[in-house]
Amino acid sequence: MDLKTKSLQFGKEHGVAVAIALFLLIGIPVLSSISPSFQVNIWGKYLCYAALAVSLNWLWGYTGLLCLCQSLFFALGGYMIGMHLMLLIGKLGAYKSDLPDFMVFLGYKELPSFWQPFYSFLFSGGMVILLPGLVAFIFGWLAFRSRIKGVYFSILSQALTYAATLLFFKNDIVMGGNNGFTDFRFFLGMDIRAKSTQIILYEASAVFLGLCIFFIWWITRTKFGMIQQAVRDSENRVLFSGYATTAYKLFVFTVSAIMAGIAGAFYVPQVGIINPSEMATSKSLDVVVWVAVGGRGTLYGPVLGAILVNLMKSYTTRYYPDYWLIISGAIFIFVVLFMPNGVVGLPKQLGGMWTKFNKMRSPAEPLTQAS
Amino acid sequence: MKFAKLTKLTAMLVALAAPGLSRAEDTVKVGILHSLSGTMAISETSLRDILIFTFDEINAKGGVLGKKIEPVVADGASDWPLFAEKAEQLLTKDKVAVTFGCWTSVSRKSVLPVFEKNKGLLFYPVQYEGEEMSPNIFYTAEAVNQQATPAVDYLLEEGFKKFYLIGTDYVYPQTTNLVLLEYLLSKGIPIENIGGGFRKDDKGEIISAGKYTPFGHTDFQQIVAEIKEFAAGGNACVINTINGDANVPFFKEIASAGIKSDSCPIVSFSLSEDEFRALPTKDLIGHLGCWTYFMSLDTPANKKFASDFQTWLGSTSYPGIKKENRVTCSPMVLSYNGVYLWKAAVEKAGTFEVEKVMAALESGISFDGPGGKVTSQKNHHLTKNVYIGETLPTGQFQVIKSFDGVVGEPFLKGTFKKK
Amino acid sequence: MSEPHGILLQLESVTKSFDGFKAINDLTFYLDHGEMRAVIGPNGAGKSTFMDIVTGRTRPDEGTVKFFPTGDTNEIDLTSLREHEINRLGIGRKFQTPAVYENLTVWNNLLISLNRPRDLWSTITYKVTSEDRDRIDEILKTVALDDQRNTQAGYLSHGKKQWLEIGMLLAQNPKLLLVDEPAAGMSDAETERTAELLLSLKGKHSIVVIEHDMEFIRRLGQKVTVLVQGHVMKEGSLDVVSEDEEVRSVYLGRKREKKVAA
Amino acid sequence: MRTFTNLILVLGWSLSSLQAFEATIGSEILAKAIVASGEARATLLEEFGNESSYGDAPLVESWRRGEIWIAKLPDGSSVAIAYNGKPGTGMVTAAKLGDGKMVTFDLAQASASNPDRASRKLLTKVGNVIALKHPSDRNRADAARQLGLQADEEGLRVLQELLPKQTSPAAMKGFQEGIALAQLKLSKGDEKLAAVAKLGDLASLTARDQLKTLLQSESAMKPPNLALLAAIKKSLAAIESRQAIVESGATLFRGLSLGSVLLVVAIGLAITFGLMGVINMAHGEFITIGGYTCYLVQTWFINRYGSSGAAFDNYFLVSLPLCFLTAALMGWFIEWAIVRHLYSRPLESLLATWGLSMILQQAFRLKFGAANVQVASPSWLAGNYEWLGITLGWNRLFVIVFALAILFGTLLVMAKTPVGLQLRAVMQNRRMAASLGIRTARMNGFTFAFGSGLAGLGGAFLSQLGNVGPSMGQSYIVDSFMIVTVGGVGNIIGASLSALGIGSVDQMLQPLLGPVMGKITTLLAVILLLQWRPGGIFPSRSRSLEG
Repeated sequence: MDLKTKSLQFGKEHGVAVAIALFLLIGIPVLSSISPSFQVNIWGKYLCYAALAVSLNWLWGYTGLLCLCQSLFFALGGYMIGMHLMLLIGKLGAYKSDLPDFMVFLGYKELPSFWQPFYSFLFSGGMVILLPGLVAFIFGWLAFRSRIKGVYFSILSQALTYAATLLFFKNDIVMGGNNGFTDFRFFLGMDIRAKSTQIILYEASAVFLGLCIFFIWWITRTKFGMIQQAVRDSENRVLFSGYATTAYKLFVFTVSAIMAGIAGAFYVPQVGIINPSEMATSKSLDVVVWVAVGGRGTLYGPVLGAILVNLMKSYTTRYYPDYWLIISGAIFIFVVLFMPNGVVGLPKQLGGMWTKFNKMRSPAEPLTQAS
Repeated sequence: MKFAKLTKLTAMLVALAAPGLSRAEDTVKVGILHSLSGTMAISETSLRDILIFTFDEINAKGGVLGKKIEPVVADGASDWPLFAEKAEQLLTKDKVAVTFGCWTSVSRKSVLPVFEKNKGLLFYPVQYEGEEMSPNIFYTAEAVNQQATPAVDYLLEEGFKKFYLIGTDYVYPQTTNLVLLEYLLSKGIPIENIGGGFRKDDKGEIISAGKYTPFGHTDFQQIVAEIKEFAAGGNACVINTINGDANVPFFKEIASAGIKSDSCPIVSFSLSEDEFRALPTKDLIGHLGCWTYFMSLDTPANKKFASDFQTWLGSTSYPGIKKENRVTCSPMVLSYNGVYLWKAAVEKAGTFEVEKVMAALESGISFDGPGGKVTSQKNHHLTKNVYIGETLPTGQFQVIKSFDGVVGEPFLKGTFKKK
Repeated sequence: MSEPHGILLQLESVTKSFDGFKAINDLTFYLDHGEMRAVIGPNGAGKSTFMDIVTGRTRPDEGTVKFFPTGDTNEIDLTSLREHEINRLGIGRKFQTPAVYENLTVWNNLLISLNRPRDLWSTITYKVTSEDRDRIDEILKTVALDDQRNTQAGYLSHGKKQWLEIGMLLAQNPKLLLVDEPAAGMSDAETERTAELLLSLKGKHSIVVIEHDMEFIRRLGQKVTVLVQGHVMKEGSLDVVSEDEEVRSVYLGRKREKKVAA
Repeated sequence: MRTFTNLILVLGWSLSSLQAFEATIGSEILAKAIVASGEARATLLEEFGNESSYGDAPLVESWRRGEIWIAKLPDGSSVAIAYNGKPGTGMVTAAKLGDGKMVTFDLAQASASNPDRASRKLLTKVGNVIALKHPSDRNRADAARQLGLQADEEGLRVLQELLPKQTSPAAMKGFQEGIALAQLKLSKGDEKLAAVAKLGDLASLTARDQLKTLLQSESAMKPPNLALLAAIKKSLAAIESRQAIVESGATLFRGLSLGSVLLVVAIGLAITFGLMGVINMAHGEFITIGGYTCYLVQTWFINRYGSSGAAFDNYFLVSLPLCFLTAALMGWFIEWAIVRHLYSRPLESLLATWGLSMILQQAFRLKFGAANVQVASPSWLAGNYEWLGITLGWNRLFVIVFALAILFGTLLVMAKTPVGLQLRAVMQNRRMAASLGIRTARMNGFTFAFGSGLAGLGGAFLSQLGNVGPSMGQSYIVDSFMIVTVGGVGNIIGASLSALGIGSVDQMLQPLLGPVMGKITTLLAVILLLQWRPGGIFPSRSRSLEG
């Protein structure tokens, strides 16, 4: 009878999770070293998406804030590390210039001053945390302060994402415009295209994902975590219990943005490109869909959802290119209508249906016997 | 029990991640990497169609080096990281001999490292900004000097003195206008006769020109009013690098503002016959286009190509191919040319090995395509004919000038100096 | 510890209008330390708006709202404070529709409501103490939810949710309790139990109860304030008030008719 | 069987595709020119220029539009025919252009003729001379300006000859401008000075470039003609200041027009989202349904009546109710199948409708192809009206008028009809309405269908302004939600004011910041506005706790 009453016990659920985690941590790299055609970076991409989904789930599933700018934070983190990677290309670009290629053909003679510090990995890494955090803090402060919530918060965050996408498409801001950043060569002194580097990046993403899950597991067990859920259930009640809900929401929003930003920073070196379409509003909606499919408000649901949906996308775009939008659209509708707890909640849901079915069947049995 | 579950799960994941595909001996796998869904499907689907058509045509004649082409189609889904993922799959899993694909520059930029890393070969068919030359990509596309500069030459010849530059805000229009700014200045056009606005660097020096709109822009009232004012004194023309969908509202606004091609022609670089199908063509008679192929070209090669394609459309059972109202356009023909150039290069090299095929291409191979003769160059671009056409009410172009054998030159910026 | 005396809550000449409609019109209201007061009035009389103003949910256009938690000398202007700050001063509010955290257990509902440091950091580092445990147990007994301490609040019956909410208020240990229609939707037995519950709190807390149910008001047997069109029409015991012709015509009369019609 | 088809074809011809033109001297020469080519055609066109009258203008226009065909007769000669139908086969009898003799030929042997650029250039000049006698003041004035720009002695003489015959101020102004423009180039000394001053007085935008060039060349002269320089500067200043006034007026109109477009696309959402609380991410696809319905109706009309003419022009009016109905039916179905399960979970309706949006987009792609389809404007929506120098497109004016009509129509339905009353009751309190005997399920379906139908109507209008394609609705989805939110959810008048406001702000910012930054600034401004008024401009109030 304490804080842990509702928390997850280390039971079956965690057992399966640990097994999957071990597979992801060890199995995938082993597979990739056995089979030369195995793409470890694709799995790295899935894990980054999973971390992104986890961050949104914390916000939406546990706190009830459906944010449609998670992809913005993800991309911002990616852009910050991307700037560093661009500078590391050095003279290997098409123009053999110290400047990134896109600056050369846009007519820049020297590196703009705001690019200078990105030669430092530490600075770039710091910006990965700082920029998404700052954007989230300012936007969140404005929105929560004036009590914008629910649907309005979603729509407003969508507008923010849209505005940011338009901004990053502009070449004038010297962030690569539509082409974004590509053709990375090195990362922390390693050849970014080498398999060994990819495995290291993959492992790092896996560890980061694990940390995210652990963090959420831990914080939902604290009183803070309960207040968070209380905000979701009845925000005014929390407010009238003396908690400054604005601060709580702002904290969750900012930390979740930072989490998404870091996920983006792991993502970019693995997929090799970051451009504004990565932050488009439709990408944000995709994240929401992953969480819903996996099971929102659950610890592992978002991870499962992100991986399943993206595996499905990889698969269907290959074999049913004309139909994958229809297939995935239908799955989302099905999940929303019939699987409110997502894939993770499926066993329980099926169990419940089985019981119901049995209950319905049992009184009927004597009848059939009689006939 | 638990272990069994785990192995099952592992097996499932592996099966999903690495669908094993068997390879038959008498075929050669060739990749097609285009967006068949998402926003870019609008343009790229027809390239998939033409490629399948070309493969069928070649297979009917015995294939390449005695092997039938087996297409492996991957959908990039207008998602750039997905393009890289698909490229990697094509190269490492399917082990395709060559890939034909990409439309947008960003998709090409996304797959470029993948092709370089895996030593693959990509044929890129769509007009682009240049400023790139990867050892693993062959650009059948129009370079800026195979579209923009010939068009401007024509307009100068026709006596136009004012140029309004407008485009979508991305790298192709930006670079094209950058080059055109230099080019126009070098031809003695005063800077105040170039419309659309300028971008300056920190020191106030002009580094680029043009008016830019977001992707999918829908409201061109303001811009068209500006053009109308710009053109009020006569002798003005518009150079349009607006991309895709946004051309429709632009031209509808142009039509409703009463800007006629007689007084102020618009020359477009991203509008082919394919896109013209969505435009109010009757109001746009006489505006100009510049490509290395027009469907209306009156040559035996083109007539045969067009009729073969229509016949094939009627008979093909390939899923998802639209059969009615099809047209052919430059990116389609450049894809078609690419396949034949690759075939010739393979036959010359006697092998499918990428390095040797590339060497054969670099040595200069010619093909008489629907748009005239094309020859591969050492710099991975093509020498080809450039045509300037004016639009007819039918949505076709009527060729009014042609430049034969224009050498593709990807690096143009900084090459034009004011006299 | 000597209990402070005198005025606890003071509203003077308060006016609030929405789009021209005066929900509260020149309202003046005093409540003493330890006093229990029932507020009645027809629909739209401004009862809920009155509570909104006291709890900071709505800011008045005119007038003063003051709170004297320790005695007459130390006055606090409530109009400049936000909801959670007002709550921390010791003003708890129960809403018309029960607002409990449906996905948390009864026990956790109370735990969150306990009067403990409410800043971010404290909630993250918070550990349950035996003192808190005892306090919660005590409240569980008071609101008769001892058996359901591990039930998710969403599964409670309507009446029990009301009690849980009252329990949550008690957990805050407020000086002033604002209770909005506590008996709404309750069975007779539940209503009776609720009245007893409120009466048992009298003296420890100052209480304002809004209620439509006259039986309930009668059972409470406290001073009654009649609110009509955002203005206090009459104050006094229920008997005195219900004798008043004016009150009868605008309020009780109509109420009767409605009951008959229903 | 074969003859039967041919018969129908001939009927089709005689019904719709053949046009008659006045047989004039001009038309006879032009008919010859069309059939000829190269030098011969150029000579004939010159001759046409001398002999033609205003009555030949429609014929010239038809040729420009590719509606004149060249047919090969069985005897091997070629004749010009006016025809705007499709290519085909079969023997056809038609009147020859020029002398009007009936000729019979095989349709397979006929093809559309188009003037080449050289011919068009000649025709433009001819056209301008012809247009000096056009019945419309505006066309005459435009032609006069164009002739003035081309500036030769001959043109100047014609203009001066015709000036006294002009009665309307607009035409007079055009002719004066034309004359002054020609004099600016042709004359010297005091006459030139007078022309400069005259152009300043007329605030002639057409002359701005000429004056600027003149200013440059005159400044370089040694010694400079100071009086002329001063006059040029004064005239240029006058032109600029007039242009500034015109521009601000035009910006207002453009704001109004963009606002109307936004209102037309958002008003459906104001009902489904604003009143019903359904976050319908597939709203854009209902717009698309409207667009495609319009396209289908147009295709049907083209097949039946040809691609121009009075009958064809009616297609848009016919398609309007159909667009509404198709989208409404679809909306009804979607409400029944998906939305009604999600009334208590608004955020999840977002997800389900997002899935629906994906499905619909791909379905459009599979049905109509990935490319945009062509929807032509009926002739009464083409072109523009000029008022005090501001160009008002007919299609834009029409959208403004129709936006108002839709707005008032909707308000009327909501306020005055029993259905509207029930609808509002259901939206305010579902359970109460149900207990009063209103069939809430049916009302929900009706409301959603109504909102969807309005979105379909929006699609019909967008087809006149922009593209019709699988993702046409997507461009408006963010804007639509912003408009409804800013206006205050549940408030239709609020939504229309916010559409108007957002449209105007966007148009005002565009000249200053460019289209991209203008749009970004508008979005950020909206976000900040909602800080100040979280419930929108006209918030709706709720008494429940979590309202």
